[in-house]
Amino acid sequence: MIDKRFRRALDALHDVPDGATILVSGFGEAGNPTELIHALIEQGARDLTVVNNNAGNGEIGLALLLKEQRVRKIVCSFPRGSHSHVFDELYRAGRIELELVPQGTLAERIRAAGAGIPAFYTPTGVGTEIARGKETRSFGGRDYLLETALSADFALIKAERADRWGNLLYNKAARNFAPVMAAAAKVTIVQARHVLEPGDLDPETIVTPSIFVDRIVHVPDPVRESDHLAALDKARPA
Amino acid sequence: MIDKRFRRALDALHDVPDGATILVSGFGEAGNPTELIHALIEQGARDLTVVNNNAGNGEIGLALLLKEQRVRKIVCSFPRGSHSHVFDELYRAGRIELELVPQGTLAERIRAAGAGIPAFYTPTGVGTEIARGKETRSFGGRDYLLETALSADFALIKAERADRWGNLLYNKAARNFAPVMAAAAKVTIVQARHVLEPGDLDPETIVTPSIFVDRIVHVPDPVRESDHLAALDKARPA
Amino acid sequence: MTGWNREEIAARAALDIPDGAYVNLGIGQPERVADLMPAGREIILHSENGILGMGASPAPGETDMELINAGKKPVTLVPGGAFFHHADSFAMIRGGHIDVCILGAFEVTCSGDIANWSSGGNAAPAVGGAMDLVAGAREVRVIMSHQTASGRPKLVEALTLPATGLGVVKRIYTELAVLDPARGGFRLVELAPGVDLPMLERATGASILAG
Amino acid sequence: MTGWNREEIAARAALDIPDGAYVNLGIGQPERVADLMPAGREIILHSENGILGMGASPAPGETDMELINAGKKPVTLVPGGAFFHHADSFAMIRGGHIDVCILGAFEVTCSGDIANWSSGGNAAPAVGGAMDLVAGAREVRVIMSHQTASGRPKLVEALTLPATGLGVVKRIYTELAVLDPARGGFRLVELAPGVDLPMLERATGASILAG
Repeated sequence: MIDKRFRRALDALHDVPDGATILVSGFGEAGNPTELIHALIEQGARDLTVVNNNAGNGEIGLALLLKEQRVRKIVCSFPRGSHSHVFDELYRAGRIELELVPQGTLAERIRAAGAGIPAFYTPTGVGTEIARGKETRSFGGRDYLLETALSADFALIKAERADRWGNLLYNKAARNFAPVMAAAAKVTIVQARHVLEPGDLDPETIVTPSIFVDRIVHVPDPVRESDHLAALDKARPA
Repeated sequence: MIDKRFRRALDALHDVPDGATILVSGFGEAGNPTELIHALIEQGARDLTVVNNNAGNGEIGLALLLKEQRVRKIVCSFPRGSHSHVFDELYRAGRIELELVPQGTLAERIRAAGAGIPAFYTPTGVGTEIARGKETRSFGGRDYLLETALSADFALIKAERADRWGNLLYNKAARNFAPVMAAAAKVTIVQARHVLEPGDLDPETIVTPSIFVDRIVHVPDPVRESDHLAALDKARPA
Repeated sequence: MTGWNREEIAARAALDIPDGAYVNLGIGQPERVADLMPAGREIILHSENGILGMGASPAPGETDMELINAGKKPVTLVPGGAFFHHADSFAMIRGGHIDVCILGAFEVTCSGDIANWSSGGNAAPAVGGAMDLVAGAREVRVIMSHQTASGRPKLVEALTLPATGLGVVKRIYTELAVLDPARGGFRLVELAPGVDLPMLERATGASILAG
Repeated sequence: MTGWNREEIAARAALDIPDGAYVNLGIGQPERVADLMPAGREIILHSENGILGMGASPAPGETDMELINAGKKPVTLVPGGAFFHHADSFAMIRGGHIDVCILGAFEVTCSGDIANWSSGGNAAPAVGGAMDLVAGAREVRVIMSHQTASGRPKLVEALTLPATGLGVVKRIYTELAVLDPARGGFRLVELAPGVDLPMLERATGASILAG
């Protein structure tokens, strides 16, 4: 029988080693696997490379992982935010490495890793600082950059519904990077609001088929980052 | 107002020129836009390059287009079939050009065209005749072939449900190449069993978003290829 | 009152979008365009984070933080909208399927060069989807303030900041005017109320080509 | 009766699939494996045309020609199955997500080389998904007849037909035996009932390494 469920997030993360590369789903507040990241903080792995579109908000989830100085390097497209003070301070102090990747190139590099494509050409970034050190090549009279697949040891993602096999559905714009990240990691760990049995999800509507998922943790009532940020703003000295 | 509906298939195909490259959805019998192909036969364009997984069955749809000698070249992964006699004869007589592409490379080349990726590397076909004339390059100690995007002037695809904007759902394994083909052509023409209004399809379940679709023809009761093949077998001299 | 306010600039940009267009809205000022769609047109808004058919801001108390725009602010979905993942979203952008994108900018040149991702200095750069958009959208337009807070022109002859893309911007909307990058200067399309040509010329770091 | 019949070969191959495996079935003989799954295991079958969770053949009168396998024959879907498009399907294959694939073959060598797409001559070649599968699946197994219709060995030292992939096949199931390509010959795993070693050696175009 296939049962990918783990009772506790900490158990699902037991084998994350120091130095691991971890894909983390989410865009802004939507789709962040906050409970899995908090379990990762508890678990203790350090010297991590984290891939996420942003660099954390407030002092929760990814921002908290950064604050605990567990991240050596972050790969992202948009680290700036109204509540990105943890990253901002680490970056200014030179205590975290930043690999800035255009958002579409980031998504495509992750997708390529999951699809067995080691490298591809893209028009994005030609003639800019992003092109520095990258091969430029012309196809049909236009220049493109060579970009390589971005794979990882683990992916931590958030889903709306999962079945025991690992089929996944998402909620609205919380889908974002999760489907490509699920396919690109050696071990994909999901926190899902609802966990069901195989056959409960319509096979026409499944977004992430079970083949891409390794471990499932049921988190029925995940924290709302916006509540945390509102509380943070309120507590902030005027 | 956005209304991509055409009352007749022939009208939706009015501007297909001689020499056009056309992507045609379908795998075996599932997902073939047979009524659109029959309209293309009536429309008269010739000297076509057709991209499909197969090379037609019986004397219907793509096989009939071939029989009418309207196709100069076919790009496919698997032209052989129990009912591929039209293609077989043309091929043996040297009257049709064949570009044989491994199925995953075919899907990925079409996907790349729709995604603005001019070329990518793949492990498929390394060390085989398929690699002949292609650049081989090593990444991480493994060899890969460079493959280029496969775009087209038109895509003819079959869907189960469409709305007026062009959002599409498919039926089971009839989905196959249609979503990637819809994105890879300058003009994408869909035949759909059901045509609805925007908002009738659940936004979480839409497979092909409307941005990839240009023209919609309502074909409520498409021909069943298996009926045609059964009749053909029955009529065949013993 | 001289010039357009932020809402009027966004409404002016919205007015130029044809019926049936697929339009991406970037972060910042362009986000407002979603609330100012001209009546009688079906325009389909794309948001890089996986939304087609993005609608206006939600009514107070109806916000859903899993339905947000590129600027991470709550939005709505119109009937006919769809959700998809990030690789599919940027396939739409990079693949040339977006008719118009409207971006914010730090600087734009009369050659159509744009800088909007790095302000130099030691603050972290943030490129987001901007480089993909300028490389992939069929037409790139910009909504921006005409000058910096300290009064330096942002419409210039040559970029002083790192480029996002070169020769890509086709139209610019500011509080003072609508302008098109053109050979040797910015071609004036429309002046905002109360703005005259000398005023516009003083605020601009390149020639204004009128008429 | 000597050797296994077609059904028994497929059942023997099915027996080697561990619980929880994701398995792709190729065209021809491997298709039968779907009907012969060992009881008590959850094995998830992948079909290249966009199916995960492919089930057995449908009951007569319940065929749906929009639910077919790689060989274009009607199948079913098990609870927990999913449909997806071709690029996603081959992302599963090429991306190394398939644990086992079972292919048919014209020839296999004791080095694990396989030929199954072109029989030479003037018949059209047909590669399908075979080259993607041998490049991407974690383990490649083959179900094939031991000899051609005219009695020529198909398990050989070197390919005479164009290669599909080199050094990829790990196990072969024929009507005579289960064999693993090994340095210098085929290692015998199991003999079919009524088959002895000399018989197997006569039918094979390379050494048999027994024990």
